[in-house]
Amino acid sequence: MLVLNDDQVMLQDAARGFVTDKAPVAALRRIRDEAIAEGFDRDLWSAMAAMGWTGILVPEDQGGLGFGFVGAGILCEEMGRTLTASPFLSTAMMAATALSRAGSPAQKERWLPAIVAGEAVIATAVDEGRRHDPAGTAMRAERHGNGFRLTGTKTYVVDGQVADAVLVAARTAGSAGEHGGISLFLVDARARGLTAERLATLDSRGAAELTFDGVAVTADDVVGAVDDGHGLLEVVLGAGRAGLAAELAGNAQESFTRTMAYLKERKQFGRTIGAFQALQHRAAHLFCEVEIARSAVLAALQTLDADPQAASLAVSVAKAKASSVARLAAQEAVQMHGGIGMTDAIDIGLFMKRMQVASTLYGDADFHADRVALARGF
Amino acid sequence: MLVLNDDQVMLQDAARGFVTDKAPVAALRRIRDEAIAEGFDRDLWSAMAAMGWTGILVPEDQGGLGFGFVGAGILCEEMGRTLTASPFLSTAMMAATALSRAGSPAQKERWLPAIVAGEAVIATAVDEGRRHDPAGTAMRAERHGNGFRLTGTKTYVVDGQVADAVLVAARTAGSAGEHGGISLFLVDARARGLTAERLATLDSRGAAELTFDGVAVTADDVVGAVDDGHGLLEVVLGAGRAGLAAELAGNAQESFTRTMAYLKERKQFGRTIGAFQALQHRAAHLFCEVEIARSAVLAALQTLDADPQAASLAVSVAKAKASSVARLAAQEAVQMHGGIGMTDAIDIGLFMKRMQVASTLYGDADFHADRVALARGF
Amino acid sequence: MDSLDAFRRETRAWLDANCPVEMRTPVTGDDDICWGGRRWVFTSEAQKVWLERMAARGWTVPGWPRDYGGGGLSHEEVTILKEEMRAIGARSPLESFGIWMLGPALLAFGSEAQKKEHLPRIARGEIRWCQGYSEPNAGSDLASLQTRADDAGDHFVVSGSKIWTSYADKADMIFCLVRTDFAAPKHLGISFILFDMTAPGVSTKPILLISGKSPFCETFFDGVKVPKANLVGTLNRGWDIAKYLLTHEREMIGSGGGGLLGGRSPGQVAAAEIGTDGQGRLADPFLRADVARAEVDALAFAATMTRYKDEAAAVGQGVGDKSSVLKYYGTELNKRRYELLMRAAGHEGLEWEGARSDGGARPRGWLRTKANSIEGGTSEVMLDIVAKRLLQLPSA
Amino acid sequence: MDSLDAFRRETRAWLDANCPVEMRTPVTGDDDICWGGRRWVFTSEAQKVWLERMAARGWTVPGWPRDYGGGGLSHEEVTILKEEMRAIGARSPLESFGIWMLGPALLAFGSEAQKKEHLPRIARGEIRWCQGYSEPNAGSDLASLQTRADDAGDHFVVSGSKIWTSYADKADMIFCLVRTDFAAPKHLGISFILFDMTAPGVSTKPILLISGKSPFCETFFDGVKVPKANLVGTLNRGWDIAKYLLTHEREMIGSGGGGLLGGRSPGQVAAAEIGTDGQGRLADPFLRADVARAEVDALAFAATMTRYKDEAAAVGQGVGDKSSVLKYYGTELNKRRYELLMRAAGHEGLEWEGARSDGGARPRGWLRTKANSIEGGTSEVMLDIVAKRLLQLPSA
Repeated sequence: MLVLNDDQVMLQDAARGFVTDKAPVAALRRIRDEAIAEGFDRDLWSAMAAMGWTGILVPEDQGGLGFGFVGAGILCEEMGRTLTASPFLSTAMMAATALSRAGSPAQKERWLPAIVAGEAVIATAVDEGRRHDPAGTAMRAERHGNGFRLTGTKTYVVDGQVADAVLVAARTAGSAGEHGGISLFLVDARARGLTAERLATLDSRGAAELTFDGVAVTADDVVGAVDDGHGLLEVVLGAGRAGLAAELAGNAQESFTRTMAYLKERKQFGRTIGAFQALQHRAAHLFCEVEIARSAVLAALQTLDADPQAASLAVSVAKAKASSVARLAAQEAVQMHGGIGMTDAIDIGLFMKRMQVASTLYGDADFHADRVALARGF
Repeated sequence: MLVLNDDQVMLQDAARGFVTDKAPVAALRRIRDEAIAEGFDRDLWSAMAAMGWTGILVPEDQGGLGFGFVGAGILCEEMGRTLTASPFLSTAMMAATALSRAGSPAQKERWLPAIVAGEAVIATAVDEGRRHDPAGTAMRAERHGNGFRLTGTKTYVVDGQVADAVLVAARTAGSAGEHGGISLFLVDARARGLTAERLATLDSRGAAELTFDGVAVTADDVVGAVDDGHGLLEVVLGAGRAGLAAELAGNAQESFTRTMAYLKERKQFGRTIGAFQALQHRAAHLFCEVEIARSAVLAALQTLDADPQAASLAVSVAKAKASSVARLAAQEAVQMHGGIGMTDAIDIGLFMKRMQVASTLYGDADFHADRVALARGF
Repeated sequence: MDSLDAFRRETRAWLDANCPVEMRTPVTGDDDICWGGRRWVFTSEAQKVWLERMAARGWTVPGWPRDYGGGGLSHEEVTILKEEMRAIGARSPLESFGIWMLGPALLAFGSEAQKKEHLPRIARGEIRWCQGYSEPNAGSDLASLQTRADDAGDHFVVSGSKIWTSYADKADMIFCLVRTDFAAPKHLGISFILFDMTAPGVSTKPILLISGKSPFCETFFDGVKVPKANLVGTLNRGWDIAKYLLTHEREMIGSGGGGLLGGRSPGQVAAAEIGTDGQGRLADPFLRADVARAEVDALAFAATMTRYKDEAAAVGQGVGDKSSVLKYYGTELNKRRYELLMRAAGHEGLEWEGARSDGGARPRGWLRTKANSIEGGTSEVMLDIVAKRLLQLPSA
Repeated sequence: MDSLDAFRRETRAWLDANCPVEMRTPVTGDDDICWGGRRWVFTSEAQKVWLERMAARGWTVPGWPRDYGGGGLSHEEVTILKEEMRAIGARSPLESFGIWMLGPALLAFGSEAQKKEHLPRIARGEIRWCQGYSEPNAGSDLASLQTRADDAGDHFVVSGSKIWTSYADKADMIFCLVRTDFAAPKHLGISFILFDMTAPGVSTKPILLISGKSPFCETFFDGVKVPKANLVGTLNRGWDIAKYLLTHEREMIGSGGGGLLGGRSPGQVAAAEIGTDGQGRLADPFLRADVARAEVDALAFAATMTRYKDEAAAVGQGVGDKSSVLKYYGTELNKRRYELLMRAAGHEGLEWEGARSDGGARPRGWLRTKANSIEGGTSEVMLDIVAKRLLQLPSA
């Protein structure tokens, strides 16, 4: 059934209440205006942990809620509505997925309780250039004694400026472009030779460029199997992509809702502008697109819950569609607001800025449309 | 100056009067309903010859008008407005360009007066598959004594079902995909081994698939230089593409004009439907697109007159843009006409059918956008 | 769940035993569809047998009550039946406007006598119905219709004309919107009546479409006598039935667009026709960009149809005004699909007749889709409904 | 033609001798533009020298009459001057709303005294003007403006506020639309006046845009005294001047969009940044399909600007209502251009500050373009004008 069940509806209601109350858009403005380098509010993150959100993907026997991807996506969607800044995606979705599914007992013990408690932030470092390209991983992990030395640079690492540990993809074999030969390592952020340069970003949340200069790791730091990390990486990225798709659906819905409110309020030429049929038809078309994006997102989350390794197509459909629709929603929101829409006085511009970041991360609409085509035989 | 000069305006006025009077859309319906296999009316073609149209690109010293490509394009545009069926494009534009520029004295003497007199139809045979691809010419012209033997099949040859002679591209060297090694031959349509299968087409004008089974030609039948025909072929195709672009601009303008008339006449919900703002904005957008296509077409025609070998970019811009805009105009025409628009009772469907043929021939919008990108460095 | 599993097993066994092998091959054209009716000529013995066997179980209309010729199956059982039929490639035994449109209307608004009279004959394929809605001067503005039914004691006298009547020339009976009160506001003087197409005064004329097909007719009524017993629902309140059916029709057309997309997508067709490169990518990069995006939209739209139906089923209602979303998006997607197929076809898409182009199937299909966003309510009307009813935007 | 050839030779020689080498490098940002005005601080000696030399010949406004500080050049001569400046990469010596907007308005509607007073000072860059048009409650519906100018004998008293006043905080004077008759229909009670931004009662407040820039201000008038001599044209007929200037502005903005596209196109930028394959094709097929189509549209649009200007010149008129076509299409193209540039940039387009992203130039430029289809008349207003005036479609 492609609908939320009762538990999921309750979670959604609770989440909407929480973000409306604790993390309205004004909270993001504060992070921006006060130039908070971490890119989020630690107290808010603790409050999320208290709600159990940090453990939503951590199995119950490991101290989490085990609520699954539909639940996690519901939270992302609600956070998308208020532009809530937090390490939820990096830590509670991607790192929790990696560790709970492929972490060693020691890794689980060390990190999962800390994630659930809201005490650890773990970033995932994949890309090395301007485009998302996991198979293009070129960073070397050279064998050195019983361990490896990591050397290379990772661009646009979400929460990399504040992470306690970094899940990093590096090449133990093969060369850029090949799926085989990639391994994942969990590296302490304080490791010698690892430096983070904070990037000031469009969405005020920041990110980091991480430079690994011969960072020493041991075999115990490998997550999953050596040389065979691509499949796990895809599952972790699947979690990230689905989370971003859900966030983008929330972003699109909220900028659409605000635009509809404006259309019903603003008067020009002696009429409420929402009565102009040209705007009505554009609004109606956009509504249809938003509806369709929402369906794709829910289908992807359900498919991830059923089998993350078989969810690649559904996740790419969702990320491609949500990215395109959120873009259209932001464009129409600015244009239909007119003059005020191009100013910082209202929040529409903030939705557009975050849309750009979320639609670009872990593959833009083109990247995922290409994957959809390949999966469908062309 | 990107405007018509006085002579060109006079030609346009005369052409509009001629096609309105002698070749309204009803004339095409007659060709269709009476299943006239030639695809055009011989009397109309004679009348065009009497007007001098057949010789519009033939130099004055060879009995033509020497009016140039802008003039020829004006005629195509006006014929596009009434869906006039004639061999103008194949014969008066493409073959006349080939022969007047690269024909031997004997070829000129044999064919140019016949073209001007409206007594010869000459088709150009290029493509061999479902896509336009001149460089992909694979048909072999094997040397045989002092001449060649042509073997292969040419698809969708415009006026091939009625031609007196065929200008055919074949390979005397190299292989499919290479620009070098293509030669052009002028072959008598009655040559032994040449058979034409008539294709019933969407636009009721027909075309032919030509099969060459060891057709013998001599060195005297070569047009231009052996092995080096690609440049000439591009000029001939440039004439055809610009003619089609001009026709498509006429097609788009006419279906737009008819749609605007319908919007001002048809009433629904107690109002003239042209008063609905959603339709107004779509009509206004379409008007802008039509205006822009017209500019591109005129620029291409002027560039061809200045230097046909340097006109490739301008011609591709015009063909790409006119193809896309005529498609949008046809789609909007059917939709805005509503129920009646989907019937054969009015002419809008005929404009759509011819649009599909003209936009596909000698490269669709994709083909030409690719060329534009390459010419602009990407 | 046990009883559903049992139902599935029984259904599978019955279908296996009773569906003729000829009825397990794909439908390739209109000729393979069984429409039924007094004048129906079965195209094969298998088509006849298959209809009779399915009708005997009520499975031509599996969700209708058994009393009216239906199968009396639950929503879940109907789904299972469809799944099992799809699993063996079984064709639908019967299609008709009676099944799609009139049946649901009679179930909701008809008298007991009307249900008993008409529904079983629809279920058995004995009577073929057509739908008299649009008029030449009432296209999108359906409620302004002018066909009149004047009170003549025990019967009405119907005069006027309808347009876009699907298969009127092949139908036995018509369900028809007529004006019974010219003084009332336009929505309040309309009635919903049934009558025989063989009645004196009825004539039809096919409409030639740009695709070369004639699925629609103009239909003329010149003093046609209709017994008053053939009025469905309340006099002058036929608009309620019309609205109910319009919503139902939109949902169906929207889903139909998806159904058409249920076969091969434009990208898959193009890959088969043009080929792929060494990595499996369609060997035409510009076309590939567009078919890939169309595939994303088609898959997301398919998820939306599922979601809407699941949401409606969860609360036991129809899709309602959201049918406009499906109608709009589904038909626009289908037009886009054929535009892409035409691009893939190139020169081959320009042939209009002849065996190798299958009678010009590609361009005729392309032109036929242009009507999708007009018939059953234009895209513009759908967007108006979304704007006004779902988004509550103000009237001009 | 001989005299034009001579003019070209002389112009080339003069430019070569007089344009400082520093003024022959490309403008890379706002800081490189000379806006003039009482408070202007030249960014270099070369900028000052170049303005003085050009102003001395009247070539800051080459087409204006010599009597008012212009160059008195013909249309053809102005074109030659621009071509020769472009040939050596010479920067414009002066940009201003005085040159673009007020000058043409005064030439068409001003008194001789007003022309003598204001035009030479615009030409020499001595006075910087701003434009007081839009108001908070009169955006697209400009004619409903409420800023009042009350008659107080020899002067008006102006009260109200304006919004979207470009560079109001840097301007010396303002040309302003005010309501002088509240009883008349809204288009017939508007007047066009000039006043000093240093007058008591004038204040400004910059508006922060989503791009992080503040090119616009809110501007407040609290009992500002304006001498009646500063009324341009006829009292209560200011809307004629406004319409004239709006058309002029649209043509300019539309062409400006093209001008911005005159540099490297998105496809060329992407090829430089991402690279091409062995055959010269951009190494990202999906992006390439879209930048290729944008290139087609940009080149066809450039041809349209040329055609419209040539057509207008041929009959000695302005582009008129067709300026709406240019404004609409040009600004939509420019938005599309930046969307493509953002796609090409990927992660690098997400950086908002710092040296390596040139202070976030790409995303800030992208966000700035979102205002293009709003400022100077929204795309919706442009489409309304095309529909009503060029297509003669009926009013609702």
